[in-house]
Amino acid sequence: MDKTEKWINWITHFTEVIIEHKDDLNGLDSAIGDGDHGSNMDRGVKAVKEKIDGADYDELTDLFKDIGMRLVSKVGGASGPLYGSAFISMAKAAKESQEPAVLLEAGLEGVVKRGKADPGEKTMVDVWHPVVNSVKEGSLTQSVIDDALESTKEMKATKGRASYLGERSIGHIDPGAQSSAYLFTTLLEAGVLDD
Amino acid sequence: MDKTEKWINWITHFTEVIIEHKDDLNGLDSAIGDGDHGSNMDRGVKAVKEKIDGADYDELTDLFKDIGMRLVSKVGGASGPLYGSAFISMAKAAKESQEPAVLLEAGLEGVVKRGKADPGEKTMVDVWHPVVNSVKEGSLTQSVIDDALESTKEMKATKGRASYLGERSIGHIDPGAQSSAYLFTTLLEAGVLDD
Amino acid sequence: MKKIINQPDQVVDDMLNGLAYAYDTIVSRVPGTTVIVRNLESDNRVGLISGGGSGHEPSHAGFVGKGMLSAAVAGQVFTSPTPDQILEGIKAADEGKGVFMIVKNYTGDVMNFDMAKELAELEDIDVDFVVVDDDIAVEDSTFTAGRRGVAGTVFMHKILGAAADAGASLQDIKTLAEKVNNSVYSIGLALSPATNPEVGKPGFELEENEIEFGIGIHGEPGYSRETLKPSKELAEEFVRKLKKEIGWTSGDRFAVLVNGMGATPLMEQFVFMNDLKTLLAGDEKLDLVFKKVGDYMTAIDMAGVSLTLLKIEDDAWIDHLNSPVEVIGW
Amino acid sequence: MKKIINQPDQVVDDMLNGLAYAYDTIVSRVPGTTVIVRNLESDNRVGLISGGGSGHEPSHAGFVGKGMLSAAVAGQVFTSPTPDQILEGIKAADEGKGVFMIVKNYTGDVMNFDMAKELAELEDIDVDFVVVDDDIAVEDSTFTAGRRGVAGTVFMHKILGAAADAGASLQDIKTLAEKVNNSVYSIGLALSPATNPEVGKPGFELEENEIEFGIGIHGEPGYSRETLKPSKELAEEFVRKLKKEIGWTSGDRFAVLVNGMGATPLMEQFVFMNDLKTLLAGDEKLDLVFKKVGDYMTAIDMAGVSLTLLKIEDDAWIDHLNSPVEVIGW
Ligand SMILES: Nc1ncnc2c1ncn2[C@@H]1O[C@H](COP(=O)(O)OP(=O)(O)O)[C@@H](O)[C@H]1O
Ligand SMILES: Nc1ncnc2c1ncn2[C@@H]1O[C@H](COP(=O)(O)OP(=O)(O)O)[C@@H](O)[C@H]1O
Ligand SMILES: [Mg+2]
Ligand SMILES: [Mg+2]
Ligand SMILES: [Mg+2]
Ligand SMILES: [Mg+2]
Repeated sequence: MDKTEKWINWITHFTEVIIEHKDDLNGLDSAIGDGDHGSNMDRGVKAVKEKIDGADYDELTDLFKDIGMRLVSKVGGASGPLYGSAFISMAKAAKESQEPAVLLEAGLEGVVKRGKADPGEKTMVDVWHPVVNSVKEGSLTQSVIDDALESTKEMKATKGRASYLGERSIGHIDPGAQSSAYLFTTLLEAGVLDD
Repeated sequence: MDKTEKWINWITHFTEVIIEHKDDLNGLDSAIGDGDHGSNMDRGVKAVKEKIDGADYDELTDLFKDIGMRLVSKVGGASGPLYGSAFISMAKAAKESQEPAVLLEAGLEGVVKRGKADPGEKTMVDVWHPVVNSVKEGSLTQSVIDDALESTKEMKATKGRASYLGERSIGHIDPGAQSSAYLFTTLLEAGVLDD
Repeated sequence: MKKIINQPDQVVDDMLNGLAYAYDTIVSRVPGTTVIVRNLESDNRVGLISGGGSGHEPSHAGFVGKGMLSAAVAGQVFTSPTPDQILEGIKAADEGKGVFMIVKNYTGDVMNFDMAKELAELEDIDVDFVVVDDDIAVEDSTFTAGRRGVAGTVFMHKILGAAADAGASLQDIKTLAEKVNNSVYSIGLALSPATNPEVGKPGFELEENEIEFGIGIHGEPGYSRETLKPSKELAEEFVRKLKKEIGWTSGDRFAVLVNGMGATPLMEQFVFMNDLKTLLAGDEKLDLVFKKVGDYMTAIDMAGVSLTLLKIEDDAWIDHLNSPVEVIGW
Repeated sequence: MKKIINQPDQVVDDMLNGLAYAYDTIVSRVPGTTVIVRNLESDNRVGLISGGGSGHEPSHAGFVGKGMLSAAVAGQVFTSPTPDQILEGIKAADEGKGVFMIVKNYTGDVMNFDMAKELAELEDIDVDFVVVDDDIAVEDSTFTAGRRGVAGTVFMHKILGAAADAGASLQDIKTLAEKVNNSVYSIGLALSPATNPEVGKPGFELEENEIEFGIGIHGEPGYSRETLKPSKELAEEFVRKLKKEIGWTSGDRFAVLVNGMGATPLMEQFVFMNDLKTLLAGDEKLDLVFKKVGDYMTAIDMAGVSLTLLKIEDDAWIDHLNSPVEVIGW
């Protein structure tokens, strides 16, 4: 199994998990947003799946670019440009390196450049940030992901739609953090980090 | 007690009865019309009362003209022009005669000229018509009025707003017939027909 | 009742003041009356007035201005204005060439406007009128007060307005009005009832999934209650009824108005128009030479739509529909 | 959910087709996109586009046409359009002098329009933009995503549209846009929630007698829930909030927009305007040089109103507001 295949497996698996949890994500977003994060992501990953299913990818950069462009043009809302930017940024980085830590760090940079959220603002960054750090240290485990996700619950949102709720956003898990947790759980499961 | 006074007493009494039964008339109109006949008549008789209270009327024609104009300009809807025309027509007739039968027949003519309803179409004409006939014969009693009113219940409306209900208008007393019944009951009570 | 109002019995007064203030560049309220008149110098045109009960906004004051009505007379909510008020409207509209009245076919309206005509004639103003009766949901006038005047009235305002401001005589306008009235057909449906603020509760009831076909603009009963259907099927019902009534053949020219009843958003009205496109322009191959979508003849906060078709009998009508106006609501 | 629609996920597509068909004399739909573009020959003007989630009709496509927007881009209901669609809008609007984008301040909109700008620049189209954030109900951006863009956007469309069609440069428009954005303030309230057809149930709940002040045009939470009050008191609350924010003095000039949220009839909007007249023109002695009442920036079928005040900083703005347009919804 070569390197590209593992990454493809990851995305395919991520797609399945998102579709399966569409309603859960909508539910999380209903509590503190506008209830569409599941629908948005579902629309996006289905478009990704359609594009990459059966396609041959010799270069990681082409794979990530296709994923990013599909997400950008299908998801809409806030999460579309964010996930899209992550993968487009990874596509750029993949021209230079195949290292998961380097690629994922580029992805995080893409998210932060686009959304300008700092850790602690109750967004997907609160999962991406600790996860990428752990990958860099070679110490990513499921519990790192779970803890990061759980930490968003007690945060007060100051970015995105949930910020209009102020204090009332506290007590709910952030939907984008949840979809990102799925992203990294499937990353672990697909063995992308193993070698 | 001269002739004018009796007529004034009649209208004053009619005013009170209408105000008292405003909601009842609205209720009847809700069943087969638009629920405003009580409000319309209430608005009208209050304006009449304001005009004639304390005023001196030597001539019946002036009294009827004031009543008619007030009703026309305050009641609105279908019943305003109808009651208004009745009294304006009576005002014209009063230039020639003081006979109740002559005056009331002129009133009926005013209603019919304006509304073009025949007896049996479930309108106020179904009270006016038999009542005026009885007055002409010198035989008006409360039961003539009651029977005329009651007869509208089983009619199917073919004039006015109730006509849109078709068969469904059957089984309800016509609101304009009810207000006209009050008009003639108070006429009897005021002793206008006595001499 | 959940409404942005003050005293329910002040609603018409407040509304007219708000309207006249908001659009003081176009119209004014005649003091002490319920008449809204346009801010145009008298210029020997035939005056054109309309009016009726309130609750149909932007009708009728929303169509007062250059190219449309000279004045509009407002009654209480869903109640015809009285002859004295209509007379004020006639006087406000009079430029010496007579005044033409656009009346919707309701017993109250017809009688009150008729009395106003008599009063105006006492003051030597020539008055004529048309009684618009475009609502095909109603049986003929042997059994009813006749077909009701509904959204087709808006086309009447526009066509007569253009003609009057272009200098047509009272007699010309009367002839034109009768022709237009004989060529205009409407049908409506409701998803939910209107609440008259003076009454305080809805005028009728519909179940959560129920609609009513043929409803009038005061909530008068229609011809059938059914469960809610997709827009396409609602459009099919309208087209079926109208086709039966009009008996068109392909290539016939029509102006079309999709009219919102007050609480139905434009989103739904445009979806409905899209289905009508398939049926009327597609299947029936009609030539829709003029089209309009929006709230023009409403029933306060009723949810629903109506469809009006005007068969074009004269090319001038198309020009009249397209000519520019300065009014609030066209 | 009681709506005149077909498949809920087809609602935007159906609506755009219906709109483009109904008003084919003014606009067209760019095939294969969600872009509505005006039917005007290219003439070396700066292109002006707006857009955002659907559900705000007549915004944004209703403001496309001569004197206002060159094109509008529609997203799914209450969801920002994607960069590829916005890019199509930019291309449709481009006449060689650059394209200016009017974006409402929502995280999704800002990011998607920003990406579209990057894509357009790859194709050598100059793009600039303004992010409208007029909703004073929201705390400042240290704690939130910033003030939301609401009905004030409609004034932005009108003023920039007049400037662009009069030949202003991209840089001029940018400068003008920033000035207008710094001078425009809005606040809204809801009587009842909107139902997104793709969701199928109301976005929030209000008790029978409850209203919410400060609500956003997607039903975002406001700052306080209270029992329904008379129109006059609702107007007082708006004026109090706006006065605190703007700090006007008597004689200051403003343009005012009373905006219906979708299901609130014009009757109530005019009543509300009448109360504002007393407060703003009467008590506060402001000079309201331009006024408008109606549905301009709606939230599908939400009942409620918003009030927008634009402080006039330049006489040209008044001319821009008054200049004639050929669009569906102004
Ligand atoms: N500025 C931001 N930076 C990072 N993530 C953000 C930002 N704003 C929003 N998000 C993420 O986007 C998620 C919401 O996405 P989604 O519901 O699809 O979009 P929308 O809010 O436009 O409806 C939030 O849960 C949050 O994780
Ligand atoms: N053409 C007509 N001739 C005689 N009476 C009529 C006619 N049309 C309606 N009416 C009477 O008017 C009454 C309704 O009056 P009202 O409710 O005040 O007016 P509207 O129907 O305009 O709301 C009916 O009950 C009927 O008696
Ligand atoms: Mg969301
Ligand atoms: Mg009635
Ligand atoms: Mg009535
Ligand atoms: Mg969203």
